[in-house]
Order: sequence, then structure tokens, then C-alpha cells
Amino acid sequence: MAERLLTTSKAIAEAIAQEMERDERVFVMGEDVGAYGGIFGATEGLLEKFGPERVMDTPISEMGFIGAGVGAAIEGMRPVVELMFVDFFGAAMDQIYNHMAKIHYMSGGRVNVPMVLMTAIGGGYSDAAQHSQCLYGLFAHVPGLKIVVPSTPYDAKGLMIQAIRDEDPVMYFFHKGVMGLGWMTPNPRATGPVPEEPYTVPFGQAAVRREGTDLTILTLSLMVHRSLDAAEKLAEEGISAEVIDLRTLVPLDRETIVESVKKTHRVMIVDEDYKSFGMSGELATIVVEEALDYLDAPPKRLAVPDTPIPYSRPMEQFVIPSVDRIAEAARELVTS
Amino acid sequence: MAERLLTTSKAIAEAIAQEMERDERVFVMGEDVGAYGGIFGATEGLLEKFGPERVMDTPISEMGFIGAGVGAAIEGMRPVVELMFVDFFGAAMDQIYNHMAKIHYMSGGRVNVPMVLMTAIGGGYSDAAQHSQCLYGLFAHVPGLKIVVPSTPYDAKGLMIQAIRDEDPVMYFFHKGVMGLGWMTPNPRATGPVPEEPYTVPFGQAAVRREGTDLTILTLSLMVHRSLDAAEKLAEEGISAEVIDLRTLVPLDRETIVESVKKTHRVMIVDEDYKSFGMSGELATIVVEEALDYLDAPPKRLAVPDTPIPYSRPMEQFVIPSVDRIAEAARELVTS
Amino acid sequence: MALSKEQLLDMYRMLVKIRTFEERVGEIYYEGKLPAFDIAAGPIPGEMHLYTGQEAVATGVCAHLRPDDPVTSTHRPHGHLIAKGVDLKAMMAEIFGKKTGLCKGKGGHMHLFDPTLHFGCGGIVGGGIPHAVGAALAIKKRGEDRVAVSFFGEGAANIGAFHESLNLAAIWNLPVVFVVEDNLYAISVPKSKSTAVRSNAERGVAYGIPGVQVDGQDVIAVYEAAGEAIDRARRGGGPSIIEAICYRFRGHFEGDAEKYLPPGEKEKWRQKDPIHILGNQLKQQGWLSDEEAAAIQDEMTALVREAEMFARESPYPAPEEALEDVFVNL
Amino acid sequence: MALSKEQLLDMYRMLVKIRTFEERVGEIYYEGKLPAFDIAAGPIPGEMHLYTGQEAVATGVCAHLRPDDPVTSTHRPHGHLIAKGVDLKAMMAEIFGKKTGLCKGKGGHMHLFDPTLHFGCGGIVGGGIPHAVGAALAIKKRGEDRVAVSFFGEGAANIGAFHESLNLAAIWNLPVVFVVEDNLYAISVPKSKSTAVRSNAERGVAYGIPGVQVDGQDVIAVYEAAGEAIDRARRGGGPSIIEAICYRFRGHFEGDAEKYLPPGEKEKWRQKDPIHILGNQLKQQGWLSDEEAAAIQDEMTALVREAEMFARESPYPAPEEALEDVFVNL
Ligand SMILES: Cc1ncc(C[n+]2csc(CCOP(=O)(O)OP(=O)(O)O)c2C)c(N)n1
Ligand SMILES: Cc1ncc(C[n+]2csc(CCOP(=O)(O)OP(=O)(O)O)c2C)c(N)n1
Ligand SMILES: [Mg+2]
Ligand SMILES: [Mg+2]
Repeated sequence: MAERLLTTSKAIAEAIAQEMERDERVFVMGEDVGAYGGIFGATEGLLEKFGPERVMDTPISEMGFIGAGVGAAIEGMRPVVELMFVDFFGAAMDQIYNHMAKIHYMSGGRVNVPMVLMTAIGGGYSDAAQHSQCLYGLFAHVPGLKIVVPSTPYDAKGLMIQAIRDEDPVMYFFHKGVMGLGWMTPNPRATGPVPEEPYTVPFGQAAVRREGTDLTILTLSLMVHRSLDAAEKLAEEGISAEVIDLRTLVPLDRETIVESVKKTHRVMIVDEDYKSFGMSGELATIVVEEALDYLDAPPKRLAVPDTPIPYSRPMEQFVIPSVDRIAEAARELVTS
Repeated sequence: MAERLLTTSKAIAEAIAQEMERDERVFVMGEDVGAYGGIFGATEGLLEKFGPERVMDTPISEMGFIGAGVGAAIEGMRPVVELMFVDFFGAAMDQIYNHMAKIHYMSGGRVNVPMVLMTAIGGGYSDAAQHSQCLYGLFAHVPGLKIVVPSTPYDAKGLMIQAIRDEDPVMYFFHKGVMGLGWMTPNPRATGPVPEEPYTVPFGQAAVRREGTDLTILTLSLMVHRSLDAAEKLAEEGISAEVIDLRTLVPLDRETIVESVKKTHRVMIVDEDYKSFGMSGELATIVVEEALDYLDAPPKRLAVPDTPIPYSRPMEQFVIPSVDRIAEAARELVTS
Repeated sequence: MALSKEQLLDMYRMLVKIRTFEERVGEIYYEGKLPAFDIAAGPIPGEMHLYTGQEAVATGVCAHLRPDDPVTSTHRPHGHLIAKGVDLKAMMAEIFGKKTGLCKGKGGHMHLFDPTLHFGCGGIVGGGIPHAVGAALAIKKRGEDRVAVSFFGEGAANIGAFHESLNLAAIWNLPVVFVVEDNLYAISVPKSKSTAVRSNAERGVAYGIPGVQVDGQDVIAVYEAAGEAIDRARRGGGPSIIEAICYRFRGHFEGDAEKYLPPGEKEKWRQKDPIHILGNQLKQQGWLSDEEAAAIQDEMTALVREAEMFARESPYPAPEEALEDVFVNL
Repeated sequence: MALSKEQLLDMYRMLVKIRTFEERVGEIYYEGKLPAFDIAAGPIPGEMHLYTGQEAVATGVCAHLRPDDPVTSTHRPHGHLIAKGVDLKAMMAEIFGKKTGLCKGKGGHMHLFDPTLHFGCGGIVGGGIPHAVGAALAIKKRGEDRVAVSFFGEGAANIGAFHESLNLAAIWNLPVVFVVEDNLYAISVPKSKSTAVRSNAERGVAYGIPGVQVDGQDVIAVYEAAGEAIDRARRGGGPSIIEAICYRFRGHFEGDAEKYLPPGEKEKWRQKDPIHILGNQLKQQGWLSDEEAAAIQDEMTALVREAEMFARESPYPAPEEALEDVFVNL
């Protein structure tokens, strides 16, 4: 039978729909998740299927409705809440990190907060400093949140179902550039095979997207695609890059990372989040802690160079890692 | 002449008072900064000296008054705003990182936001998960904020004066345990010599608090004191630890860090913030990027092990680095 | 709906229970901390916000609540949790940081959770208000007749979460009652300097919900206002806001020098002690003798003493237990 | 205070100026993006929120403002900035992402700053409201007679920053006017589903400040309400809130399919075009002929064309300029 192809956004919407069918406790809430279908399509079709009681448009009150999600989860519901852009987290951070993330711990494990907070990340289309950030590194820093960052339609569905069934609070970050939206710069890998039946992708298991021997690229989300494109180029030049898609940052699959680096002896981290005090430093440190003797060169980092995201195209393309700059950095790394 | 001794909290209050005298544009606002004098004494005596127009108690409205600080700074004032505990940043984060930090950049450098946001950090006295965090690593991750974390009364004054005179937004983190408060566990180094006249301590210059040859300890804030106490113990055992007080994370004094590690060949980061995706990984990575060949062992990290801060004393003391655990980790490092 | 003797005596007992608990915690708190006060020392370390003086609010409201009615509280939570019916032993053990505590020692005085009572609280001002809205949303989705109650201070009514929560509750017509305890201060900042209107009850206008201000020292007044609001919510009539004017007798937290208080203010309010007010009414009615009052006090003292002994004798958690309970599964 | 012919004609010219700018930006926006719409392509990439239809609000309010009166705006800022008196060339160049733009290409359509006009805006709903409060605080501290104005949508009136800002402005009696542009929707969510009261003007009650609702398509009505509020603020009379009922003629942003609109609604509102409303009044008064109206349109078309040419011909910033302006000094 021919494989069924879906975009990532449709895969997410399907995952939520299937869980809503399976479990009455699941409901969706957020800005424009109803008639609009979610600005990035993650809830498209849900209002029509489930009605406004289970697919709730909210006022612009992120602290209020994310906090209400926490309260509803404590009372036994399974809210899937959308924060339209991750950039808006500042309007709700108290509920996210002091409550959603900590109540299980503070209660000595007696209260669960089984809630999914999904949000759009990423730039590259001139949406500037307040609508283009990734920030998964920031959320991974504070304890109590599972951090999920899919890159493919298949994973997007399986990780969303896992997230909804998970007993812990999950932050689910979808990159606008992997959603397969008609109005974003086309990304052929944003459409891919997605089984119709529900399935889960477990947390804490990275995927080796391409095997290689000369260097390991650790990355996630849209940067998986750019790294694979760069690896293609590099292959033509005789450089063999292994590309690892981390899929979740918390829990983190250290084993796959360390195994790969022990094989290739060189590692590069490609990250669309800000460079300093974030993901790239953490991954580099883990590699050094666990495989220092295997390294032929210091870990290399390619990330947003600690500037806000500028609006104008030449500047924006300069700060966000591109296929060319990934390839160039990889070349530098293998010859160092 | 005998040196004048002040506690850190009095040094901070004096710095603010002197700047208020020098510059009419400087004013203070925050919760309980007036009659109460600031919960941690950072504004003690200011109301009496300057009156309620310049020392303003605010309602509990962190988004509102921090945002008002931004607006006042743009209009040419020099607000010193207190966020009572850093743990409450979630109620105001949008104003901090999307506005205070980014407006200068987004305006193409045409608008300045010369504002100081000071806040209390740290645990160790059973204030539990929502009142004990450090989080400087989280703020250092987002671009546009200068990150100042003093450990001594002398630095506290000089860095505060620098912060107020600085044209950029500054986040100033004082640890409750270095303030020299009568009601906190005594810390003899929380009282120290402080010149009466105004002076500045420049940003981006770490201080070597103790010279050593066997390992470098990179740290800041209260952990400087604990590391010095640990170094004392270690010295008795013949281990010579160099202790570096970073003082500011943004800008960061890479040179002093790298020079020290090139000398000692071993580095340990002692951090009261959460371990993963934060300061400890960043510093370890910088060392590896710039001095891999000098390292005799992987960098070691001692930090809060990715748990919220528990209330009960035995658990809390277990997660926050102690003098004994610093010494123990140092021993492990030098023998590895 | 005139209150019966039994109802009034139950409330009287609750007032005394809360007071006795709080005053005893206030004593124990200073153990090991003096002569040089060290906040980290003693059997009860950390900050301590006691509810003494405000007992009528928790008591009058919670008298209408069932165990399965969700309640969210604040940094000053003891009164609400006791009025909700908590086991004092587990509560006291938590405040002592013991393994037998409600939260195995992880939460402490400001972070008390009792899922059997649908009770939660926390140290972030305004943090609990949206949770009550979410609990009410869950209730409405399931068609249950439970009601959520959120307690918070007049200081909290100035934070954004208050506004967002009241608006959500109103547009969704949720079964939730917002109880503002106006004890005149947020730490040192008086309401007159922090709140643009005299009464938060008036702020109901901004959400189209009923608001009422009551004398929070008078448990009967609280009981009546709360009854109306809670009944309305239970019958699907939507949210309400109640502001209860009260006073904290012990300062914001233990150690507060209260430099900000106008002279004589506290003494004046001490005259309006909720226990005396109800006690006098009961005595005038002939429903409470001095001996009966003393017996109630003795009973509560014994209960609190028992909780204290349990807490003292319980073991501390092992240090490594700190690593547990971050996630349900990882 | 009857408006003179000159005043009315100035406002008419401003309405046309804003409209002409917006409609031209709306055309240019699709250059390079079609047939397959790619938001990242063309001379103006990114999101685009146009002000067409709401011109009377910015015009009627800003007619009272001086260049040194601070104004904060939103993700839909063009109208406010033009009414404030910006140089269209620098503004258009910024929207094109050019080095000659107001913000050297770093800000773009949603992040326009003009310090000479004390103007700022941003993409976070509610983000600008506290800035206006802070600006007003600076004004009051200095004893100046300037007034700060914050424009925002009816959707923004449900976010916490709104509540905190109005409360601060009220307790500190600051010279600030809050202008809610109620265009009926926050993206797809109608006010009836997001706001618990009919009018945000009523929410002034929660802060003890005057509130008034006006017809936002009628520039004279806006002018009069704004005049009263701004004059009061200038004279030290404190803050006010104005809600102007208006309508956006082009969808939330370009590309919005507007599936959520009831059929016929937009057409009905299109009848209430602010330019036609004022134009007809002027014509009835004999103060504007068809020829004069056409001349005004031509003048504005030329101005906008000039700005466009300037923007097109200006160079892009060099990629490395991205690294500048993070700090004033490091
Ligand atoms: C968001 C936030 N801001 C500030 C604080 C510090 N704080 C703790 S209690 C308190 C005063 C609260 O006043 P109110 O709400 O009136 O309650 P009360 O203490 O009077 O019971 C403050 C400012 C906090 N915990 N959380
Ligand atoms: C804090 C925050 N939440 C959500 C958004 C996404 N968003 C942008 S504009 C908008 C609608 C705003 O509605 P309104 O305030 O009425 O202004 P209008 O667009 O109608 O002019 C939303 C939800 C945002 N930018 N910021
Ligand atoms: Mg109070
Ligand atoms: Mg609107």
C-alpha cells in the first residue's frame, strides 16, 4: 500500500484529534485555535470535529489560560494548550516554570500536571526580534519540563501522542519551517509518511538521520534539515557527516550522542537558539565530560551569535545558521 | 586611616544614594523599597533621604512597574527597579527580555534603555522552590542584558555605580547570603572594606580571589565564599586551588578564565544555578574551545542537579553546593 | 438562613483551631533561632507567614465547601488548609520538613498540597488564581456541581493574573469564587497606595460579575456572603468576587518589625478579634459558657500538640530524596 | 470647541495619507510572493498588519499631540506613527529592511522607533502599555506638560499588563491616555468571546478613572473625546481610557482568509469608511470639492511614491551589521 503523506502541521492536528477521540479528558485551548485552526495549523479541523467546548479560543491572557491549563490538569483533565509563538512566553512564564513545572515536585509527587504546552518557534522569514526565537534551551534549563522538538511529520505525530499521554508537563516546540505550511518557504521534508493509526515516539531517543564517519552534527528541528542538506554537499567533497536529530532535550539521549562522537571524533552543534548559556554549551560539555579522550578537536558551535533576530533579510540570514555556513563550519572542523 | 567596613546591603544602598545625589534622573521603584527599606536592605535609608517621589513603593505588578521602568528610561530617566526575588521574574519576563533587553537593538541603536533591574537570588535557608533560585544563567542566555553578580561589599558598590551609569540595561543579582543581613546565616565576608567616595568596578573583569596551581575554580556570588573556604581546606591537604570570581557573566572575562586554566590544567565550575543548559555548560565549553590542549581532565561541574529547590534542610543542603562537596569534587578532579 | 447553634459552634471551634495552630507554629518557629535570629535555623526554617487574625475568612468560606471542592491559596495558607479539613499531623510535619509531611518535606509552609482535599497553594502572589479558574473549567466540562474557591490578598488584586483570571471566569461562566482577603497591607505597602479603588468588590464591574465587600472579622458576615456566592456558582450561576476586610495580627512574616504601621492601628484591630466577636455572640445567646470555651481551647491545644509531637518525632527525608519527584517518569 | 475648516482639512489629509500609505504597502507586500505565497519573499517580507479602516482613531487622537508627547503602539503601528508626523521615507525604508530605515533595518514593520517623535511600538500584545505609564511617570517627575498616549486593541485589554498599567497610572495620577481600538476582533476571536463586558470604557471603574466609548470611524468624535482626555492629563488631571469602535478593512494580517467573519459584516463596515464620513461632511459644508479631494489624494500618492522610491533605492544593511547595536558599549 502506498505510504500516506502528511505535512507536519496536519500530523500534529491528527495526533491531537486521535487523542481527543480516545480520551474525553483531552481538550485544546489557546488563541485562534478554533475557527482559525491555529495560526500554524496545529489545530486545523478540530473545532469542526469536536465543537467549541473541547476546542476553546481564549482571550489574549497567556498567564490566565496557561494557568487554567495547570488547574484543569490537576483536576484530572488533559489540556493541550497553545502558546501562539514561544516569543510570548514572557507573558506567562510564572505559570510555566513556577507552577506547571514544579507542582509535581513541590507536592512531593502527590499531584500530577499532565499538560502539553505547544508553541511555534524559529525565524528565517523576517518576523524580527519578537517573533523568531527558539528558546528551547531556556526551558530546558529549568527543572520539571519535558522538552520536545520534532523535525519530521512522523515524529511530530508520535511525539504529540506521547506528550498527551505522558503524566508530566511537556513543552512541545514546532518550528514554523517544518510545518509544511503553504505560506512559508517550501521545505520538501515538511511533508512525509505518517501512519494513520495512533502511535507514539518515545522521549529520550535521538534519531541518527544520516550516518557518517568524519564528524557528528548534533541538532534538532529545522536545523536537522539544513544539516542534512549540508551533509549532502559535504559528501560530494568526500566529507562524511553523521547527523543526529535529538528530538527531545529533556530527557536527553546521551548515549547516542556519545556513541557517535566516539566513532567520528569530531562534533559540531547546530542550534537556532542563542549561542551562549544554552543548548550548544550543554551538549559540548556533555561530549567533553563523557568522551574527551576521543575528541580530535574542540567541539564546534554554530548558533545565533547572541543578538536579537534582526528584521532585514541579509542580517537575519547572517545570524541564523544556513546550509552554506553549516557546511563551511564542518569543513573547518574536519581540517582542524 | 582605618578602613571603613560595610555589609553588602549597605554598600548597595550607599551606591544608589550617591548616584541619586549626583544625578537627578536616578530613582528607585519596587515592592517595599520605601518604608521597609527593601526586604534585603538594598534600599535602606533611601526613603528618608530622598522622599517618596524618588523612592517609590509599587503595587504587586511586576509587569507593570518593570515595564514602566523601561518607559521612564527611554524618556531619559535612570530607574533602579527592584524585583524582590528573581524567582518572580516569570510575572514580568516579557518586559525584561522582549523590551528592556531588545529595544536598543530593534531601534537600530537609536533608543537607549539605561535601567538597572536588581534582584535577590539564592537559597540555603529553606525558602523552597519558588524563593531560592539563582537563574542568572537563564538571563545570560537572552541577548541584550548585562549580567552582574557581585560577591563582596566592595564590588557590590562599585558594580552598582557602574550599572547605574551604564547606558545599557543591567540585571544586578545580589545573593541573600552575601548581603550581611542580621537574620541570615552569618557570613563573615559579607562585611568588608568599602571606600566612602563613589567608585566604579568595570564590567567584564573577573577577580582572582585566590591564586593556585592545581586547579581553577570558576564561580561567582555566594559560591565564591564557599569555594574559598573549600580552597582553605584543600590547601591543608596540599591541593592548591585558584578561585576566580567572574563578577559579570555578560560581558564575560574570557581572558582571565583561559589564562588560569592554561596555568592549572584543570577546571571546575561551581554554580548555584541549575546544572543543565546554563552557566556551567557555557563556561566548560569556552574553556574547551580555547584551551583544550591544556586540559589534563574534563571540566567538572558542581551545580544544582536539575531539581527544584526542596524545602527540607537535608535535601536542600544536598542540592546546593556546600564547602565539603566543593572540596570533595576538587579532590576528585585533581586525582583524575 | 439563620445559623444553627451547631453551625456556629463548629465555626467557633474552627476559629480556635486555626488560631491555636498558628500561635503554636509562631512559638516553635523561634526555637533555635535566638538570640541571634537566623532564618535558616531551628525546627521550622525559612519564611513564615501566619494567619492569626484572619481566621474568620477561611472559616466562613470553607464552611460551605466539600472536600472535593478545589481551593487555591497563597503564601499565607495555613488557615485555608485547616478550614478545608486537613490532617494537622501531616500538615505540621510538612512545615517541619519531615518525610511524613503532606509533601514529603519538599513543599514546606508555602507549598502545601493535599490532593484528597483538592487543595494547593504557593509562594507566588497571584499564582493560584488561574488554577482555580482551571479547576472550575474542569468542573464545568464534566457537568459536576463542585465549586472552586481562590483565596488571595488585596495586594494580589493588582497583579495581571487577577485580571486575566476574572475575565476568563466571567466569559466562560465558571463555578469559581474569588475571595480577596483585604488585610490592609501587602507586606509594608498599604492598599491606599497600591489599589486605585477603595474596594476590590467594585472591580467585579470590569467583568460583569457580582462583587461584595464584607467584614472579614465577623465570621457570620463572611459565611453569609460566601454562601450566596458559592450557592450561585454551584447552581451554574457563574463567578463572584468577595472582599473581606480583615487584619493580620502578627506582621507580614515572622521577624517583620512592622515599622510601617501607624501607631495604635494594630491595637485597634486586636479589639476586633474574630474569636472574641463570635465567642461573645455565642455567649450572649447562651450557647457557649466560659467552661465550654476553655474546653474547646484545650481540645485544640491537644490536637495541635499531637500534630507537633508527630512532626518532631518523624524522620527527615534522606538527602538523596531531593532527586526524586521531578518527573513522574523519565 | 467647534473645529475650524483648517483643522478638519488637516485631519482629512491625514486620513488619506495613512490610507494611501497602507494600501500601497499592501500592494508592494505581494510583490515576489505570488503565485505561491511565500511570506519570506519579496521586498517586504514577514507579517504585515495594516491599519486601513481605523485611520480616524490615530488621526483624531494624534491631532492633539506634540512631537514630544510619547506614544506607544502595537503590531499595527503605521497609522499611529504617520499621524504622529513621521518622515515617510525613513518609515518606508524600515519596512523594506533598508539601512536608511528608522531602525537601520533591525526593527521592521512591527518594531518602529522614532525617538524624535517619542514613538515606540512592538509585536507583543500589551507590551507597550506599561511603557506609556513609565513615560508619563518621567513626565510627572520632571513637572512637564507632556502627555503619553498608549494605543492598543480591544484584545489587549484582556491581558494582565493592561490591568497593572491602568492601576499604576491611576494611583500615581499620571498624564497618560489609554486608547483602546476596538476593531471587534483579536485575529479571529471576537470581543464577545474574549471580553466579559461590552465596553472597555466601563473598566475605568476598576481604577477610578474616566472612560468613554466613541465611534472610531468618526474622526470628529474621536477628536473630541481625545481632546478632553488629553487636556485633562496635560493639566494634571490624571489618566483616562477611551474606547473607539472601529473596523479593520483588510483582515488581521495580509494573507488572513477571514474565515471567521460573519457574511456581510465587512461590507457593512466598509460603508462606514472614515474618509468618506469626514469627506462628506466637508463637502456638505462646502469646504471640500471633488477636485480638492482628488488633489489631496494625488499629493498623498506622490508622497507615498516618493517614500517607496527612497526605500527601493536604499541599500540593504551589510549582513555583519546584525552584530551591532546589541549594547551601547560592551
Ligand atoms: C509575584 C510576586 N511578587 C511579589 C512577591 C513577594 N510577596 C510575597 S507576599 C507579598 C504581599 C502580598 O500581599 P497580599 O496579597 O495582600 O497578601 P497578604 O500577605 O497581605 O496576606 C509580596 C509582595 C511574591 N511572592 N510574588
Ligand atoms: C502576548 C501576545 N499574545 C499573542 C500575540 C499574537 N497576536 C498578535 S496580534 C493579536 C491580536 C491582537 O488583537 P487586538 O489587541 O484587538 O489588536 P488588533 O490586531 O485587532 O489591532 C494576537 C493574538 C502577541 N503578539 N502577543
Ligand atoms: Mg494583604
Ligand atoms: Mg482588535
